[in-house]
Amino acid sequence: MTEAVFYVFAACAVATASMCVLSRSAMSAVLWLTATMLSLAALYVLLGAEFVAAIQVLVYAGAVMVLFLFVVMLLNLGHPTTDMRGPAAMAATVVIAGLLAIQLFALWSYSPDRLAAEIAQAPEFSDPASLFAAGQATRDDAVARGVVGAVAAPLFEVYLVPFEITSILLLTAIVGAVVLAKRKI
Amino acid sequence: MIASQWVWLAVAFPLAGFLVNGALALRRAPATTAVSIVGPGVLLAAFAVSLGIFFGLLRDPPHQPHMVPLWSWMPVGSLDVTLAFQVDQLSTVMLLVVTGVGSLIHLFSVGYMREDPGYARYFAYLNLFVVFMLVLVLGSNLPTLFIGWEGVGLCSYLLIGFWFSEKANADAGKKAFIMNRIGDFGVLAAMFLLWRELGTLEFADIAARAPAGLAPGGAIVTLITLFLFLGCTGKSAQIPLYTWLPDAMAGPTPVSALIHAATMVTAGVYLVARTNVLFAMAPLSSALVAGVGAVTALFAATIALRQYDIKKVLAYSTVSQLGYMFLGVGSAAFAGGIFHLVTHAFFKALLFLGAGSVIHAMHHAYHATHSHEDAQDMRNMGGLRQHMPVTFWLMTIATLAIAGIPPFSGFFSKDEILASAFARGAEMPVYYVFYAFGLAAALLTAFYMARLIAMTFLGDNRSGAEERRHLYEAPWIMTGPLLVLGILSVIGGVINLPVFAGGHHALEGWLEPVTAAGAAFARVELPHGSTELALVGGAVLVGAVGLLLGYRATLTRKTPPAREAPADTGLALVLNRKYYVDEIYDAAVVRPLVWLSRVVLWKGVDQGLIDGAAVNGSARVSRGFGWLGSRLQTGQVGVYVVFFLVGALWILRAMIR
Amino acid sequence: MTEFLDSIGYGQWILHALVLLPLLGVVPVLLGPESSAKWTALTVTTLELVLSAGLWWALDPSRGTLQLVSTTPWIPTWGISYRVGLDGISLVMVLLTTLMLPISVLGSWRSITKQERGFYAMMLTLLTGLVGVFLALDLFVFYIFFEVMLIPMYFIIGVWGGTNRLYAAIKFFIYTMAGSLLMLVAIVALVWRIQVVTGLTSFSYDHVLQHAGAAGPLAPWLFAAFALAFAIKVPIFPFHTWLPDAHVEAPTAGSVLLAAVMLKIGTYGFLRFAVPFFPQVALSPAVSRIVVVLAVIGIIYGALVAMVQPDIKKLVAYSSVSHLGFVMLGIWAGTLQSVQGSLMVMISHGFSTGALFLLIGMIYERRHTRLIADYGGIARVVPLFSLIFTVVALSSIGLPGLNGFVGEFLVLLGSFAAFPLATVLATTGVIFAAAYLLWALQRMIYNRLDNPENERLTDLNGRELAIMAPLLAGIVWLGLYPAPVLRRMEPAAQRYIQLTRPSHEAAPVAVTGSAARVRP
Amino acid sequence: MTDGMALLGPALGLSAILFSLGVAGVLLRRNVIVLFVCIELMLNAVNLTFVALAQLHGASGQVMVFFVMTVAAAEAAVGLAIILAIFRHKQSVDLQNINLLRG
Amino acid sequence: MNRIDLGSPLGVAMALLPEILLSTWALIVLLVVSWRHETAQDSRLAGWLSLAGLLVSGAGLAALWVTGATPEGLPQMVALDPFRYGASALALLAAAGTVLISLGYLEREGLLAPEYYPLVLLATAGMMFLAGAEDLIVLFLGLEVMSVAVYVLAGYNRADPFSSEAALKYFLIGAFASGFLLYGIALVYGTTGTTNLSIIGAQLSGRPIPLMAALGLGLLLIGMGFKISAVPFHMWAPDVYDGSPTPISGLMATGVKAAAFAALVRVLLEAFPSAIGLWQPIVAGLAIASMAAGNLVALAQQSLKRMLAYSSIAHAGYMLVAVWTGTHAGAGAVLLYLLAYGLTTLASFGLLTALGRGGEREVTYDDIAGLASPRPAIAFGLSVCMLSLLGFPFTVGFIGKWYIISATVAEGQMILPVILVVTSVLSAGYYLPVIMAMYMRPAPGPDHHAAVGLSPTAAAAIALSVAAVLLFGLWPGGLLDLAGTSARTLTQTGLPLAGP
Repeated sequence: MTEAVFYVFAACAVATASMCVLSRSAMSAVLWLTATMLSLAALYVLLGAEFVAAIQVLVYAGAVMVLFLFVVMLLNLGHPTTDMRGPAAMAATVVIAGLLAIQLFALWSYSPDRLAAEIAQAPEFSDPASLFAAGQATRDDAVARGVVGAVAAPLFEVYLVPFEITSILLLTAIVGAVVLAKRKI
Repeated sequence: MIASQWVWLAVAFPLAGFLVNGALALRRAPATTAVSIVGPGVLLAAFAVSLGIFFGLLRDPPHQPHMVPLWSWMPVGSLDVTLAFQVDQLSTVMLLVVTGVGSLIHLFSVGYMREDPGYARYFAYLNLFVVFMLVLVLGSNLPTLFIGWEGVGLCSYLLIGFWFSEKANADAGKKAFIMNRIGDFGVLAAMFLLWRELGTLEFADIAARAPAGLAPGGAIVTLITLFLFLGCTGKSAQIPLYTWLPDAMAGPTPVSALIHAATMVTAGVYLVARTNVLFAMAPLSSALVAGVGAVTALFAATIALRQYDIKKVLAYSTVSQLGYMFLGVGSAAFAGGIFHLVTHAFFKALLFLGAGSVIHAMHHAYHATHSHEDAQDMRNMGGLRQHMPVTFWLMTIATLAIAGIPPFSGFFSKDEILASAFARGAEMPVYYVFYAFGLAAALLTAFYMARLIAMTFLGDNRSGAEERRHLYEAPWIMTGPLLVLGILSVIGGVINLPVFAGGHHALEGWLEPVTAAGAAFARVELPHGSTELALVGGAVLVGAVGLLLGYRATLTRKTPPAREAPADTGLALVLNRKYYVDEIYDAAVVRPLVWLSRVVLWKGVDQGLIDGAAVNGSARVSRGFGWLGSRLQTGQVGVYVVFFLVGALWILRAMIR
Repeated sequence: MTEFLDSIGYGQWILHALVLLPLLGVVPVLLGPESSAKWTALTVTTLELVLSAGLWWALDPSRGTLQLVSTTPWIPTWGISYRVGLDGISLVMVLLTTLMLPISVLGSWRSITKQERGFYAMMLTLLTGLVGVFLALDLFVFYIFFEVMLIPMYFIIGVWGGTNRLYAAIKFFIYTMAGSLLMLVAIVALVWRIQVVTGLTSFSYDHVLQHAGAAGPLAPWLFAAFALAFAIKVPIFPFHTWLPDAHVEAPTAGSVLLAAVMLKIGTYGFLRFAVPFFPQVALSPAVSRIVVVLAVIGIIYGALVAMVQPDIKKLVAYSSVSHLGFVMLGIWAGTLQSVQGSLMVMISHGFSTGALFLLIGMIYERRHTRLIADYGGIARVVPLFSLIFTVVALSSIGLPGLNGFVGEFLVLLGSFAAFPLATVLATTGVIFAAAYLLWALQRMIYNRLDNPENERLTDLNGRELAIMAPLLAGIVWLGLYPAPVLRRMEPAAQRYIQLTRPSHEAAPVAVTGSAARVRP
Repeated sequence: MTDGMALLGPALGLSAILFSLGVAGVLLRRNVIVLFVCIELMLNAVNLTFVALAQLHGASGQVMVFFVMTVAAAEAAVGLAIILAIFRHKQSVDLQNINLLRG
Repeated sequence: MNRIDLGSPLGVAMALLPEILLSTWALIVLLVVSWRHETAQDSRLAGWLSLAGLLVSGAGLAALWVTGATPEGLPQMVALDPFRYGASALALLAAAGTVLISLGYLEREGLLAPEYYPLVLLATAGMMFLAGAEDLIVLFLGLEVMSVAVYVLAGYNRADPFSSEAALKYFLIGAFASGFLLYGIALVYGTTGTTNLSIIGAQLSGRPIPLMAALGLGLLLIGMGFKISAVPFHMWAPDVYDGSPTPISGLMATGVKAAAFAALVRVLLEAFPSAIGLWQPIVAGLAIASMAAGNLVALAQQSLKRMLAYSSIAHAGYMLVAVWTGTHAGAGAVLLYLLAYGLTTLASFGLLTALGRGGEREVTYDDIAGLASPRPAIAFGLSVCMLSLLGFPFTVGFIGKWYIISATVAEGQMILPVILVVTSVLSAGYYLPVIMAMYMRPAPGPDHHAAVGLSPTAAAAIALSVAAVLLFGLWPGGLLDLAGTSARTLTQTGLPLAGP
């Protein structure tokens, strides 16, 4: 059942992503990407990351993509001409992106068992359940503290430093955006 | 008597003369008187020293040469080249010839060159020449000899190009130097071989070590002697390096007499005699020496037949006579070669100086009438006997001497050489051929000398009516030396009178200690009795016939003056143009070499290949690649991404094994 | 003299003083007025010459080892110290350098008219570099001096040179750098190999020399790198094409120093470093064959190409290629005579070629052309110039009695044992040398005086005579009495042979046994 | 072992495909905004990988997704500001017209 | 020995003292400029304040360094070792130089928005995070902080289409590369379950590298390769350097590059020493390509600014040679070379600002002809810089190259050093013409160089740099020891480094 749902949304994600890449206008590209993000959010739920899925919908699809839309409309790029490159570039794209996909698609073959085997190096002892105890602990934690708590705890404890850095990052981005985009400084 | 230790004085005097005259030459104001005193004076002083040494030696003939070391020149490990003089019988003979004949020629020059603007320079060069010539003959080892050997070449170069404003003269000087250098290459190579094989370059040590250290008749000694002989062909103008000598007549005539007849050109003969042990050990080389000498003697004599320039005739005659000397030393008659060297110095110097005297007179005559005729062309002369009798008679004596008419000096020396060659024929029949060549050359010698005398002094005067009144005998300062040389040409033979003439080969005996080492390997047993007399008779006959023929051939036909003369044709032209050897050398060696250097090596290899293709080419290729890279940088982000991804694909590919 | 030198502690400070003095001299040159720059430079270089003269006595002539060695730690982490010292070979090279500098300064007296301060500052810097190269006994220090010299020379050519000076300067720089950078890698690699074996990281010459065998299988490559650097500097055919350009475009002083001293750094490098470090490689039959063939090609090729040059400076430049070929031949022959001969050629080439360039510079100042065809017959107008030019040319030709002969003779004599055929071929170089120089001599100072511009030439003045006098004296002195110089160098030359011999019998044994070829 | 864990491989594969699609978009498009959109697609693909792996390795993977989102937001702010700036100069956001700098 | 417990908040604060000081200071400066952002004076004030901030941060850094701060147990998030301090110091130095050069430059170019300086500070903070990252997430975030700030700075000259274009290109390709980097982090995390470099190193040691980790490493290299502008990920660099305000080009070539290299070295040596067989060929390939392409294309340039941009690619190649070794010596060489290159490049870009205006894009070789006589000091400085870039003795550039060659040769590798020196020879073909133009060619016109000049602050900064270039070239001993010892503390997991 889970698998079937997964593949449905996976197909959705691929289809919408393809449309995003191939759509004629910037506006539709942004919209298609939003659709992809929503599909991904569904997949996140399937993969046991409910909170991330929520954030994906709220922040990513909801805020960031709106920002994109806003800019697209600001620049009024709704004209019908396509910005697709010519056939040569098309061919190059197919070759390059295809090769890249082939190389990266090798990851398809990963199952938890294989990963465990590779990490533990001794197949007979590679019990994914014991090796990946951290995953199980998180799931238990989610049951105990709720999905937010399970993520929040490490975020503010272990990942305090990166968290603070993100604040600097955002500050930088704000200052930068203001400096660049303001009509008059 | 002056002891041998003072031999350096003989060198020091001319050296001082060179310095003084050189300093005077650099002054703007001419110092004719001072030069006239210093120039010949130092030579006379040197001659006095030489005489002293000679008499010292005469009183007490040494078995070992007296060594006079000056200073250590190139001490490197076991090689210790010392600048040293060696006084022995051979070097003393040469010393006397050089300083003696040199003195006479210096004196003659005072008259001959007095009016030249380069008078001081001339004497400086001449003095320097004597210095080097003495170093050459006195040097106790090959490197010291080589200083002199090259030094005389240098002075010859400077004196040939003395009137350097004429390109032909400067060319001739350069040609002489370079041809000599080719020969010097041989001497150097011989030195290297000797050093490797015997570990010494001292003449005395060579003579002592060679018999044990080298295989007689072996390849190495043959090679050494061949290299040495290459040097001799250069210096003594033998085939194939003879062409510079006729050109060298571009120098002042006394120079021709001193350097290109009496002394320098005989250095090759001296060298062979000095290293006689090596040549005696190498019969093949000796045969080659004799052969080259014989061929040169005949070959040069044929050219001399059709020359009109009086000095050119004498020049080819010199080449020819040098050939005789080599025939002699090549026949193991080392003393005989030296004998002819000495007598030749007398009569050839006399001939040249006489010619100088003639040219001097002709030149003055033409100068007086502002004529631009050639003062050296015999076709413009004729009948000079009336105007310059002293010169005529003295030159006639010399002609008889060179033609081998007894009892003049040349008769004895030439006869001894021919006899030696004939004698060697018993061992190596090829020497009979050489003998025949020598005899033929003797005939031709007599012929062209008679022609010279006849054209110059006899018959009608062709110089022109106006000029005729300006023809005078030379002043005493010039005729005086001529007279002395004339006497020597007559009596020179006494130093080595053969037995049949009542002598006992004095020179040969005198040189015995020097030639002994060689004599151990090759000794000439001169024919005795009837054979000897037959040979002598034949030679004399040949000489006489030649003279007669030459005289008649010249005087029976009318000789037109140079400007009216018809162009030579046929064989005469070939002879007149010296068999076109110069042209052949030019076309076969000089031009190809210059072409090779300029077109192939310089423009092709240097500028084209190395600089163009490799050096600038690599720079250009680099810039080309850079330009290409720059073009790829189109400014289009798409292109950048493509390159980025190509790199990414490569890295990921490397990661998936 | 020796006592006096000892009493002032000469040996302790002299080497440092020689390196530092010119550098310090740069300061007053740059700070002083433009007009006094040359005087300051002359003073400093003359002082340097005077100071260096004492080395002649300070060196113990009986030993071939390095003497007056002084070590100051510099970069201890890498085993680098400022280490200097000298033996007979360095001695004559240093003296040649210090002699040439005041002469070059005097030779630039009138010809350098713009930015004099800069010029003389560069000259002094160059002096430091040159002296440093010959004294350095640490590979790092040597490399640094080797490179640093490029800069002043680059400026001397590029700023004060002829019309095509930019091309020549950059060609000179890049050519030389290409070789030296590879040598840098080789130096590092060699020291690393030695460090692996001995556990000690040290760039000290002695240490490296002692353990150079540690290079093992890398030795051929390392030698190739060293050899390339030096071959370019020498220059050996076919790495020589920078030389004609650099010589032609450089101002007189540049040409003089380039020819008289800088080219010797290449051969010095072979003698001091490349061959003693890797004798098995360097003197192996294959490498020997290559080097000797290239040397002989250089001798003949240089002479032939010199013959057809229309530009007198280029002619002299190519003649350098020819002369340096003798040096290479002598070094590789490895007999005492040939090595000593090589050293003599190095010295006498410095004198003759330096003098030739000075003379060309003098006539160039008057006539502003270097084309042989523009002259002709000037012996009538400038007899003194012509006389000196002739003498110098003859010394370059190798006339016995003048300096050029001694070296060439010894090289050829010594090399004959090892490479008979090559030596015989090389000997033909004496013929070609006569051909090109005499031909040039004839076209320049003899023949007919047919260019009216040449009639106004003035003869050498006092300053110019003063410049030439020491060179002429050297030419004659070295030609007739080189024994003192030969004796100074002999122990060092012998040491070179010892260093290269044990693994390789360079000199054949006597065939006849009559005389010892080479003193052991 | 949850159901999701069994989907590790497919999730990783899907993320690879999406990433490649994003790359393809970058190669294919000229509109700067669309390019940026495609880059966002790449980031999303990576997020999927993080989430898939988080099943095994615990919450840290999810935490990272937050960071990625933050970064994406920051980049979006600055990036869009840059796009605005260039639009002011060129009145276009087509990369074809943005090639003043080259060579 | 100052042991810091990274588990406690106080410990974290201490460990991050320089970064915290700098970020806080950036906030203060931001506050100040929000009040005063009108006149040139305001801009100058912000500049001096920022300089003070850099000094303060430097003091914090020095406090850590001098006390020899080391972590209690395994380092988390940030490293506490001299390698970080060294790299951070380089970033601070680069920023300080940039600020000094900018002081006069901004006024001249009319770029008076004083947010410039806080952005420089924030970028520097990002560099310091990047250089000190002990965790891939910190690395990524530091990189982004730095990048975002530099994107903005590149486009700071809004009136200039070139500047905007530079920002856009930098941003687009930067974000694109970030995707790869992030993917790499994800895969490495997937294999090891952690993002801590030391633990990754421990996890991966002693066994074959799983495919996922290998792919992750590859993607990381791609992402880092972009930042260090290694060929073929370099093509943005010339355009961006060219279009950006010149001091920012200087910052990119020095600070950004230094931080990225420090991070690369740390990642490869701490997290992937056991994968050395995997990444060595790649690094070698990148190095060769960078050296060759950078030098070759630089040969074809007419504009000095672009030439310096391409030469920075070549220098990245040189440093990659040192990275290739995977040894402490190599890391030390990278550190030293970064300093050498940083000093020289900063001075070069600074001098470039003196030569022209309008972004200096049009300063060509012909423009500086004959500069030496009217402006001897500038000509001298630029010559020293060119020689140092060329790697000429008596400059620190030579010491840097020597160190790289030593480190590489010590691994028995000869080919890379040989390529290094051969391509260095090529570089003479474009460095020397600079000197040649200034000293050996006549000026194009009589008053051609009248406008050439430097502000006193820039002059001081450049003079200091040039003096340092020469000084360290003569007495590199202390510097070498510092670089060597700094690099030796790089790995604290106790894992053996690769190499014999």
